[in-house]
Amino acid sequence: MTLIKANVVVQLKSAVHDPQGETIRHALEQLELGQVESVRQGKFFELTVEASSKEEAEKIVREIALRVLSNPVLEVFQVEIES
Amino acid sequence: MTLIKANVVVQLKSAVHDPQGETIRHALEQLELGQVESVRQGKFFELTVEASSKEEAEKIVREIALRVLSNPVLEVFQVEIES
Amino acid sequence: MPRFAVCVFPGSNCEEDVQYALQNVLGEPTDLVWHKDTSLEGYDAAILPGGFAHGDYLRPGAVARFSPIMTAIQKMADEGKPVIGICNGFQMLQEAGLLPGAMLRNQTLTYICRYLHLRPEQLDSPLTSGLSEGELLRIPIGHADGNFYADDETLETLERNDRVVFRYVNAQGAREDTANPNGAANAIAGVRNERGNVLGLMPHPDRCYQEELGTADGRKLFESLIAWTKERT
Amino acid sequence: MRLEESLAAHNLTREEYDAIVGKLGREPNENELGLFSVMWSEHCSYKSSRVHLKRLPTRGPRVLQGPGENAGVVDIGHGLAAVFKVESHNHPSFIEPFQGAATGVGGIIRDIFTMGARPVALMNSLRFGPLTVPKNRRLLSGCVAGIASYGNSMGIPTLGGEVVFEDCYNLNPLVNAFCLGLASKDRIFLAKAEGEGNPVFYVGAKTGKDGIHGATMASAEFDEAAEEKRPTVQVGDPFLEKLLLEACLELMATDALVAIQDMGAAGLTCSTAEMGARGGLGIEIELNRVPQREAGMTPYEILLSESQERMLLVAKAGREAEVEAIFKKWDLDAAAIGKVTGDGLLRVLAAGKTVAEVPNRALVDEGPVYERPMKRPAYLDAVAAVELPEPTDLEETFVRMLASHTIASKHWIFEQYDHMVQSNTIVMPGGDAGVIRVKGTPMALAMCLDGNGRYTYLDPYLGGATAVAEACRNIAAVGATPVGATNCLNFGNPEKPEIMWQFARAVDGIRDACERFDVPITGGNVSFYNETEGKGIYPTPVVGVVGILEDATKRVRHYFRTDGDIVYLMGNTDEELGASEYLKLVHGRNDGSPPRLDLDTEAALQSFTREVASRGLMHSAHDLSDGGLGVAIAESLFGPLGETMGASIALETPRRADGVLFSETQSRILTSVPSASADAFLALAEEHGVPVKRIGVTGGDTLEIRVNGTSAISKNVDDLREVWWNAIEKGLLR
Ligand SMILES: Nc1ncnc2c1ncn2[C@@H]1O[C@H](COP(=O)(O)OP(=O)(O)O)[C@@H](O)[C@H]1O
Ligand SMILES: [Mg+2]
Repeated sequence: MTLIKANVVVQLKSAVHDPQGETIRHALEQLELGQVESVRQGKFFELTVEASSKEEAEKIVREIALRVLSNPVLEVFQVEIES
Repeated sequence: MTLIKANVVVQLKSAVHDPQGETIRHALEQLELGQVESVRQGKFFELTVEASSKEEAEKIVREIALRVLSNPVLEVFQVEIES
Repeated sequence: MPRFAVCVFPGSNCEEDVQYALQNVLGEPTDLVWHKDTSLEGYDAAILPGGFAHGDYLRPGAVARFSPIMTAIQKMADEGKPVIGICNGFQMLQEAGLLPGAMLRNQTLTYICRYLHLRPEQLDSPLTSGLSEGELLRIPIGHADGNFYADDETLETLERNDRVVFRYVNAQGAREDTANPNGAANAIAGVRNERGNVLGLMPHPDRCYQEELGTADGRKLFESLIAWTKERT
Repeated sequence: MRLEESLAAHNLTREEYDAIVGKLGREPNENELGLFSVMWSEHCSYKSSRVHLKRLPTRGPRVLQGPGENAGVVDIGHGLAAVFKVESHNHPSFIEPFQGAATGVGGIIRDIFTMGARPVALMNSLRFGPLTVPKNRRLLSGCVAGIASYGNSMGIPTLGGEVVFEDCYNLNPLVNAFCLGLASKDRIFLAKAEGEGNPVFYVGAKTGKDGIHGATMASAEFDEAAEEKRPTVQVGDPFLEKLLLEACLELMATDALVAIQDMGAAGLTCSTAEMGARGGLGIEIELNRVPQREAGMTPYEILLSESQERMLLVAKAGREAEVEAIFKKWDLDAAAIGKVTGDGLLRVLAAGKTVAEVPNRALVDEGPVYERPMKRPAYLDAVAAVELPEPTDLEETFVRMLASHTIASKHWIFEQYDHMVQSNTIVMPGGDAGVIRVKGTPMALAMCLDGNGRYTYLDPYLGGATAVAEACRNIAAVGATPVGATNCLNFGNPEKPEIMWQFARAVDGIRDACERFDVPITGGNVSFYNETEGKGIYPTPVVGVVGILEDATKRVRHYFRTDGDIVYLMGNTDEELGASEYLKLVHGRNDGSPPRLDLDTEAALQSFTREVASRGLMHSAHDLSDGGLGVAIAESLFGPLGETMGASIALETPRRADGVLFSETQSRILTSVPSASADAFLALAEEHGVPVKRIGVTGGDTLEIRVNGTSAISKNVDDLREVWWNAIEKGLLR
């Protein structure tokens, strides 16, 4: 068993309006740091799991992302296992 | 000028306490979905900016990440420009 | 005599307000039940109260839905007994899949604690059976994530099947953007399940059950719940 | 490191170091130097303020616990006690507004439940530079969101506070947080170790490298090197604190607990040393047993960490299992880290080896005490009375006053705070004082926070006294009797004689007013060094007063409620525009003399108001403060649920119209009285020797104000409310 790091990005589905992203975009407009077309905010999780292989780690992390870290009504997620 | 997508991940500095991540880890422990050593929670932003090159886009996004999306007192960030 | 259960999760903070309204003000036996308990045997209705279960870390209600008590809640729902979620309790019922939709951050991005106007849309629900046609409620909200979201198809089903129980309206009882405090889709403040016995609402009847607290409109909702439960036990 | 460098890093002077050597009879090691550095810091030892604070009245028949413990305790009858205190979190909030303000709230809440009380109310006093500066907009939004996140999550209603905008707070915002709890009168817990051999437990969050040197940071002026002090920012965990609160209260309901103390500034060091010193005992702890968040922390770091949400407690020997079981129920660890000893020493072991050994008393009671030099500041000589031009358009000026951020509605702020949870709030924020009923009794508690930096800057004595008078007046306006006070004294660098003079004078003002109104000070906090790059704040004493209403149903609200009521002004009006909000806003200056204060006049007004309230003779009462009569009239038109009511007012003055409208003469309250009660009201006024003047009637949907028979203001009430209601939001959106 080794410790394996994984990153999970959880984002709102594209059809879902994102009040936080929208507010940030609006704020950026005022600041004139550059022309920003859109901002979408999501969540990022860095997990360290114990597993015997990258494959096993990915399986565990996917399950966690699906059941706990994201809400399927609103969100989609991506998993990346660090090498 | 073209539209360029960029991702920004903002995370707490490693020495900074992350109660949210800790609480999630604790909850996962109870669920027994796998052996999770640690969870750190961060933020994820997907930006679409108008720029003439990837380099310019990166410059704009870095500035935004530094000045708006993160708080340098507590957080660090990473920028990735999509190709 | 019916018995009411108010489930307490770590981080809940409105359980005593609900208990006080039901028991001290309206005289109905009401117990606090710890989230690690596995049974709600002997209870005729259950309420999931407001607060910040597990700090609302991750998402409101996301961790609470895994608590052992939620299995018992599911069972009560299946048996057709009233299960009411107030605020954080509503969010838990959504996370558990007992009620549709999910909550986004309020449009303002801030927590909002304020009295507003609420229009009951259905008078045959556990919380509204005692209200009269056309009656508006003055009731407070207190939440940061009450921006009801469901996809278009779900929204349509909810509307078509009379499952929207409460809506945010203005003082005249009309829908208006400025009367919608959090940006909720279709100004939805409360919904029920298909069977009608599981109901969630963001506003807090447990904060306005006596005139001196602002209004006593919340008391009407609890009285409805009591009558509804008595009729069915 | 050379000694000088080490001392500089520890903010200790050479003399202080020599005193330490004297007490130990040897040179301190690095850990011990760290212990002394935090315990002898200004923040923990009150070394500059102590000699002055001694002058405050702290005793009274109701006082169960005065200053010196985690919070003050006042007997409120019915077998209950109110436990309350106010504390500053200014520096951390400037560095990181959200977390700084949040952890400030977390800290004051711990101070309250440490004493065995369930927290039932919060308030906060905030000061920022003007919102025209973007940084200040971020500070305001961040601090408010932080306060909200912590208090809301804990399920404690935030009942009120104050927010003031002034240039002097530009680089030095003030964030003072107040908490009040209720306890059974005979179940108050103290931080006093007892019983040799009793186990010492550590409960709550794990220790990390957070905020090391936070206490010394709050004891030094800011400079550009503040950047380097940044890792001291901490992230609050209100969820953990909520668990800690419930677990501690559950433990307190047993009799297994001997003493308990939260770990605030200076963390483990301060809590152990204070518990030991108060009991005249020693405490021995083993650092290896302290739950740690990161590997490889040094003893120095563990001792000085200011990680939040931690408590230290002493239990009865033999009852360990009970303690552990209760914390386990709440998913918390309780670690036995040491024991009470008889030798009076704080002995710190790491893996069995002694790494520090210092008498508790030396750390806690024998710190330096300074009588710092004082000097009356020269700027006070320049105070001039000047001819002010009268505004050409009084109505426009009036509307501008309502839009001043200091005067405008604070709903954008207090609506972010849960102010209804616990379902006891019977006067919501927006009134003169917040009021909660006490379930199980007929009574209610009123509370408010007040302070005026401008007054204090121009006359520190008067500023201190006026803060107390205004706070007590706010309590009287809801019908309650003040029973206790707390204060947070926000000042500049005490090593400057002018600052020290301001401080001493303000304390004298507070003392005299408290004595006159019979309100003991049961605790508080001093925040010095509110200076950045040599620029300091106005001296800003903030006073919190708690009052009792024996009959909760008699509470009075501040807004007009019924058509056709008579509007009376209680108290005389002089033309006192010095230091006023009007002077600043309209004429851009802060000078002149603040309004006079006669303590006897004030006391008579307050007892008259209370009696009118208890007889149910008035429909509303609103105290006059910032912006004077004009603003008080306007605020009386706006109810908390959006209801409005007009009024028709006629004022007379031999002098200027702006004077009568905006003078900030003290000791005045505006009231509306049903005409059937008018005779009884006037008779009572006579009896109390309080001058009252009929100035108008309520009703309609406009505000009409005539001055000397000429119409000065004629405005639709909803339009006025719109201006007043939205000003802060507009300021933030700019
Ligand atoms: N920081 C704050 N938090 C909560 N409530 C606040 C805050 N600041 C102001 N308020 C509320 O807004 C109202 C107006 O404040 P203020 O003008 O300072 O009152 P007063 O002049 O009567 O002392 C009060 O009810 C006060 O409690
Ligand atoms: Mg005011």
